[in-house]
Amino acid sequence: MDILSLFVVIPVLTIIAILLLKDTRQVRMVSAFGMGLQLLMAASLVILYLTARHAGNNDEMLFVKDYLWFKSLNIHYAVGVDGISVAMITLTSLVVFAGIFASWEVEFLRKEFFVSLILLASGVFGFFISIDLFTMFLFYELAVIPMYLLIGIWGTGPKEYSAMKLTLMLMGGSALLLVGLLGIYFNSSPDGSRLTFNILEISKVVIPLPAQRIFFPLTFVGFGVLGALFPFHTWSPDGHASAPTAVSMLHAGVLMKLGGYGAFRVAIFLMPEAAHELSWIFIILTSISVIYGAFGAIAQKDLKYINAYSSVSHCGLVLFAVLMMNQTAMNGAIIQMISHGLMTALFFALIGMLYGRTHTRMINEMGGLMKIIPFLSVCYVIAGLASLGLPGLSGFVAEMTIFVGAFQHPELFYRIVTILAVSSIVITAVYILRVVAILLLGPTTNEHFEHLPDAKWFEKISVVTLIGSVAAIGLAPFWLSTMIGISLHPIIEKILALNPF
Amino acid sequence: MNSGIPIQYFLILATIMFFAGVYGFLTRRNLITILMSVELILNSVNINFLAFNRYLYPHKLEGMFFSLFIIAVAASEAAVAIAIIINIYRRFTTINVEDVNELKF
Amino acid sequence: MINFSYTIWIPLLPFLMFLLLGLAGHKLKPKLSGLFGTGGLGIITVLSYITAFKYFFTSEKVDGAYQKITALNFTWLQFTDKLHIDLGVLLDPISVMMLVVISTVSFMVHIYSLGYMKDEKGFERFFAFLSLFSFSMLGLVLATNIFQMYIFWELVGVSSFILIGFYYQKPSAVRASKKAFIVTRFADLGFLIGILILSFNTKTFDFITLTNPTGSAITQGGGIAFLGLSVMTWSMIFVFMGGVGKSAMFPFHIWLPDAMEGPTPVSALIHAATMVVAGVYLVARMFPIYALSAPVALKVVAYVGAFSSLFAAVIACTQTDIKRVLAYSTMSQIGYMMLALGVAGYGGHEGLGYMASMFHLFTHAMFKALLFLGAGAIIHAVHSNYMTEMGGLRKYLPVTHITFLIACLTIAGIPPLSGFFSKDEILAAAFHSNKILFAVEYAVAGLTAFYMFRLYFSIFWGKETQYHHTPHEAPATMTVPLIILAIGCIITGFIPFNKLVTSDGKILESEIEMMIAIPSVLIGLLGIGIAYIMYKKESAIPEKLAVTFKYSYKWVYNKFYIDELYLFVTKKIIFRFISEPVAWFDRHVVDATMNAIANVTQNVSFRIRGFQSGQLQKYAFIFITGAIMLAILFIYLWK
Amino acid sequence: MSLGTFLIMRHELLLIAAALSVLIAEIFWDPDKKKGISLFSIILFGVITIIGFIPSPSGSLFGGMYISSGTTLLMKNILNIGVLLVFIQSVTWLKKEENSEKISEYFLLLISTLVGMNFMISAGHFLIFYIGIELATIPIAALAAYDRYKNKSAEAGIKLILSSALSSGILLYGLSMIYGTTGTLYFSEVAKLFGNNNLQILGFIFFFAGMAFKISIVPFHLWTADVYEGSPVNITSYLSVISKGAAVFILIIILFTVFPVIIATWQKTIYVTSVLTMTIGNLFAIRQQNLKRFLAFSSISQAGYILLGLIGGNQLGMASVIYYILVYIFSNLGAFGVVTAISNATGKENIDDYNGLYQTNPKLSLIMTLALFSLAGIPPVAGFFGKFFLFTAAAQKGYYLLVLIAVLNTIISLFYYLLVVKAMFINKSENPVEKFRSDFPTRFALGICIAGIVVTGFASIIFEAIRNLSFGV
Repeated sequence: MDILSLFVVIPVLTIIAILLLKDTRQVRMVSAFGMGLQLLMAASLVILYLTARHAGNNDEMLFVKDYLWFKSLNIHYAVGVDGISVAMITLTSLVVFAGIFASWEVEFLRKEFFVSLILLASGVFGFFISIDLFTMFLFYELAVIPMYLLIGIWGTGPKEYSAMKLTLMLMGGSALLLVGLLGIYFNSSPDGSRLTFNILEISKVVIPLPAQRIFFPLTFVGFGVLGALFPFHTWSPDGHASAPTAVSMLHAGVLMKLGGYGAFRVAIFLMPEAAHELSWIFIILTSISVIYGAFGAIAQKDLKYINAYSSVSHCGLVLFAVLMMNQTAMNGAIIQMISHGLMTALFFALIGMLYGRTHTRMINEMGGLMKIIPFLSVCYVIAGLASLGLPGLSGFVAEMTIFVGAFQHPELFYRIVTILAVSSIVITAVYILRVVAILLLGPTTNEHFEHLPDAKWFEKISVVTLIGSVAAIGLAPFWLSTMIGISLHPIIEKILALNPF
Repeated sequence: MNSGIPIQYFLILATIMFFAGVYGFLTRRNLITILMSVELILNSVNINFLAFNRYLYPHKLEGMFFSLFIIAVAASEAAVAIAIIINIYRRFTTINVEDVNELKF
Repeated sequence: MINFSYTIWIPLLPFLMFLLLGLAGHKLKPKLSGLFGTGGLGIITVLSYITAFKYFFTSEKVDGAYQKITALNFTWLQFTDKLHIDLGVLLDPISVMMLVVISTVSFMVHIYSLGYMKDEKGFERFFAFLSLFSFSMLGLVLATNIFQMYIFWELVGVSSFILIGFYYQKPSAVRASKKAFIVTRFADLGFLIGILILSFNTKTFDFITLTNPTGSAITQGGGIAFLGLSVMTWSMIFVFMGGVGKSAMFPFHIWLPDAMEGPTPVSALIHAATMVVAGVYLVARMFPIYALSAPVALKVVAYVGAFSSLFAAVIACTQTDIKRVLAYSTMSQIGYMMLALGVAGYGGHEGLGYMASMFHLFTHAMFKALLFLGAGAIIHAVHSNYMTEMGGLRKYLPVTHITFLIACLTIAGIPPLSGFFSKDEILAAAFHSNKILFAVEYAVAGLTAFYMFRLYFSIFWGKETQYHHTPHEAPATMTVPLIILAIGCIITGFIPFNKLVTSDGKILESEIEMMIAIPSVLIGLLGIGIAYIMYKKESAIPEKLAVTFKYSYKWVYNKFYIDELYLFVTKKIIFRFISEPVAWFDRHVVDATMNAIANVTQNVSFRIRGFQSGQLQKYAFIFITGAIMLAILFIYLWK
Repeated sequence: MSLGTFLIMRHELLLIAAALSVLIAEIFWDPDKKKGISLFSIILFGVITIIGFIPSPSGSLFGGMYISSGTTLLMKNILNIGVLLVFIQSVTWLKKEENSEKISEYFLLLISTLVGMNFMISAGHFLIFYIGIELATIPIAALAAYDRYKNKSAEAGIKLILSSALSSGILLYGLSMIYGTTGTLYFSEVAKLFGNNNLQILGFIFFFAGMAFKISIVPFHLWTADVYEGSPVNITSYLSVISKGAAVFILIIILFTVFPVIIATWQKTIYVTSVLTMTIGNLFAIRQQNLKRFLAFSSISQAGYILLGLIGGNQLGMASVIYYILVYIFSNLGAFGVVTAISNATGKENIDDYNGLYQTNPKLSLIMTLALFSLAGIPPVAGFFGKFFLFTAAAQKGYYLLVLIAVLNTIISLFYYLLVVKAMFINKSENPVEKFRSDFPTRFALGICIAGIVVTGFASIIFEAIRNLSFGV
């Protein structure tokens, strides 16, 4: 049993343990324990990874394990990680850990809730560790499906509608993706040798350009749907609005990152020529979603909608940066994924906690909460500052890396678009401050809120975990960015080698 | 050994029978009649087989045997069909095909 | 080479203080945490003075020029092999000078606040934020590269946001803080874009490399022209936009008056002495580039500065809220500094304006802090911001009265007070380069004297007002800083700036030019005289004037309706005509299409149900036709 | 030729023996313990199923009219497993009073249809094929009308028998064309002599129509829904799984071995019909309320996906089709098993009746969910792998557009499968299906189905074994 597979095994074991439990009161303890273990695993993985790198191990992927699965199709269960996936795994375990505590008070069908939550998590982990397109796709769909039940059963508002919409749209994405993957597979060896699903092997060959022209858009859009690429983002506001807290956290925090990660790891990495050729189309789309999402957020009244639109904007930035296809921008994209993951998870956690107290998410029905629940309010302010890119918090690092990187693009068009994207930071500031001002500051409007309790211990755990990581990245970004940078290097090498620009 | 009638005549007859059968199947309202038109179709097939066998491939008897089997099977088919039709009559007190449409959409 | 590495503690100490007070503050006794903050600042003040002394008097010069010393530097975030954000400490004349200014004023304000904020709730929070601000400001001035500057620039912005909104339950305060943050944020967008363009051209963030007059950045940094101006010019204009925002120059000045909603010590520290001059500091920091490879941008600086100073001075004459008057005077004084930079050139006697601007920055910090703290003391005493509700306070608040008077004289430029010297240098510089600007500044000098003494007289003299409880002098914690700063106002004028802080670090020979100095003093006195006539005693003149120039007065009183304009743009244009339509579009077009697909499918499935009619013969018919269709298709059409 | 060579047709012989022994048992069984017969026949059939896996000589009999190879054995075994499951599931239903008289008929007829299917699969000559196909159809019609006192059942019977008669008439007409143009009915020789002239293509199309009727491919599918709804649940599951599976098997064999010459034509045919099939099937399934009807349409769309495996004419395609049928047997029988259990216990067959099922019967609803996910092709259950391989097979020959259409269709199907899941988990209901504990056979059968659904996917060895036995054009 290799270390990476443990990331899938531990959740599965946790699920089994939960199912075997008789009384539902222990369920959350067990899940907390399991996911805590997972968090430790992630930490140790980071350490192992860095030590291995320091030991001078310069392979593209580390801890590679490869089991032949379907011989005739050359499908493997192949796992391996580089700095990027290590970072994503850490992110995931953090968010899941926080999510468990954020949903501490789920009463209805508690067992099932945690089972589906952890099932989702295991799908995500599997996605990040696998380097075989088949297994990747398998885990991808595995992660998407529990979402339906999680939103449909434990959600609020028009939950059936949102859940169905979300599931179908994401599945639509994966439909395009499937065709794209098959296309890659059957072009994976132009010299007629053995076809393969293994990313590393495919990356060594050059997929014929005509094929790339067809399959790059399919793959990119397929992942893009999950990455909230305009105009395929509309599942996100409804989905987030209806989803229960932990699910929003996981979904915005981690699941949407699958899109960015895949778009980068599969679409661009394997088909760089087409990516370079067609990037302008998607650059336009992504920069639309950056600006558009931000403006959309200004006009919203529901906290979750605001956050959903801001997620659209931030994730748009991820895809935007990925398409710039240079070291710095991509580095920024990855950092942005992580920072946005933590940030938005934090946001949704706090929104959930506020909702749990005030039973409304409409900003104009709340006010002056700072005086009543200082802890949560201060955390909300911090989250907001992180999201509008305050130095010392993760958002700043990510965005600056993206902007500087994107602005290094040799073509004027890309630089101008970058300036457009940069302007989003002001719009972000506007809607964040709007919320903070209306929600937390000012006199207390509603006398019913006078005696709301502040955060409980489990809520504090959940929130502090996230804030801690956000601040850690913000204060000391160098280790993260170097860890990613090293792993990015071969990828960039390949891309640049193929399109010298 | 050619009996003067050219093969085309048989084939034309068979075709006519076939389409007559189809027509009957589509237009007749009585289940029994529909069954009969199925028989018509099958018999047209028999004629085809026999004619082909007799004129084109006289040295083998596949066609002949095939048509024998068709006749046999058609008989059993008819038996089951009629049994069911009787049951239909018990249930619906009619054997008009149009009235037998509880299952739809 | 002296070891300056200890300077890292200058910014670091307040940060630790902030963490301490921010995380554990509510556990400590308020008093204690106040003392903590103040003590920390005290140490920093000492350190800064030591640094200043060592730098100016013991660090060796290279052919008579002060060197830029990078005390320490480490890579914080690597972008590309050339571009990386470093955090470090850069010592050169202006940064060291700023150290002195910031630590002094900040220290004073801390002491002052101990008294002023005594029975406010959130006392420790206040000191935590003050420490945060000090940290950011010190980090800003010590920045070794433009990106570090940007980082602390943002931090300064946010701490000012927090401090303006300190009374977070007061809607006006909240609004003001929001406004301040968003306006400056918008300006910073320009700054960031400027940085991007600059770094794209020069492939470096580092100040020393950038501002090296013989370095590549300046010599062949011009880059290709874009819309008639060189890329370098564009970038510098964008960078200046950031400065305009922070320093509340026209047209981004609107946040400053509202910022007075914050506690008065905050106004003194942030919105008078230190943060608002960050823009000036920025331009001074990049000065070689402005002067040598983006002269057009420098002109922009000059004109913006001149216009703002006039504009603000005019408005200041009509305001009645004393803090707002001071705010506008701040704006106009900073306009002076900008102008001075704008008319300066690099090196030699050209650099007079540069020196003058820095000099004025220094003196201004002192007297403006003094003014604000004095105003604080007054407000503390009468619990009102409006001079219409004051008068004859001189007998109640003797100390405040004297110090305030000194400050007013200083700003009016009356010798031998420090304001006279710095302002005189500025006028001289303007005179030598651009007569129009010189004339403008001349007028402004008069106006300044006028509105300051309008303030002074109507507070301390004027009508005898009845106070429902008699005002009393502030406690020592508040008066002592006043006195210290007053002394500062008197002596700082004699600091030989021309030897210490110059554009190229070399000594600049300059002496007071009588034929500029004397008229400026005269016009100052003139302004004072008018104010004396109008406000010394209760008189009807002001009302008369207000009535005669009704419209223009109204126009000026409402600050030329700039705020309303902004409000219109943001509320109406952005909100009503962009974001709401976007939201609508998202719901009713993009999302609707997605739903439409689903509905169409449903609809079709309902319409085709007829095929499943339950009629055996219909089925058979479809069967036969299907077969025949296929046959036709594959025999004739698509073989 | 010694008697030993008859072992080649071991499956058929055993089945015939079984049928006869059931008949004899019926005669000599104690009339008041008729229920025992079902146990007897299930055990008997179980034994046969197990024997089926014993490797047996492959070869041909009757001068090539009967051919047996590894592939055919595999197919027969798969069918055996399916039939066994159906038998076990039907025990509860057969216990009912009104059926007690007809238990042995039920087994007798089903076994004889299975014999017919086996003969079809092993046919080397169109005569055997024809006899097999009729033997496999006519008894089903009798069984569809099994519930003598239900109008729907009778209607299902008549619809099935008449339309199948018509279809076999068309099929035979096609055959006669083929015979007329080639002069032989041996698969091997037809394959040699087959040209590309219009008469032959006409013959082929008619033949294909006849087969399409059995697999219920659009536009030859209209009987399906009505018959499925009308006939008893177990017969429906038998129809939807076994008959369909057998028909697919024989179609793929004939296409690959008899008509390789006109591959271009039948690829186009399949292209058109598969697109039609999955789309129409899905569109109809969306609106269904009655679960049997619902599953009928879903099985139509499934047939559409299956065609994707055939279209390539490649070995991978054949393998994926057989594999998918295996998975499909487990998944569909799982779903039908739940439907059977619930309709036996409560007589409820509508989706609305399932509201809040999870509250009362969590196990059943979980099984249903897994089965539906498997049908929809959601990992980690086997259906995902099955679909993936089908699509891979089609993509291998470059039918990317077709694959895209197919996957988009799977989204529609996911939608209506989720409707059922929604009913069970999310919807609230005043009077949900009350809690009940189904008897051993049902639970046993469902257990096997779930095991199949879960294991078949992960255990790559199954797919590899199938692939080694399959072949391409």
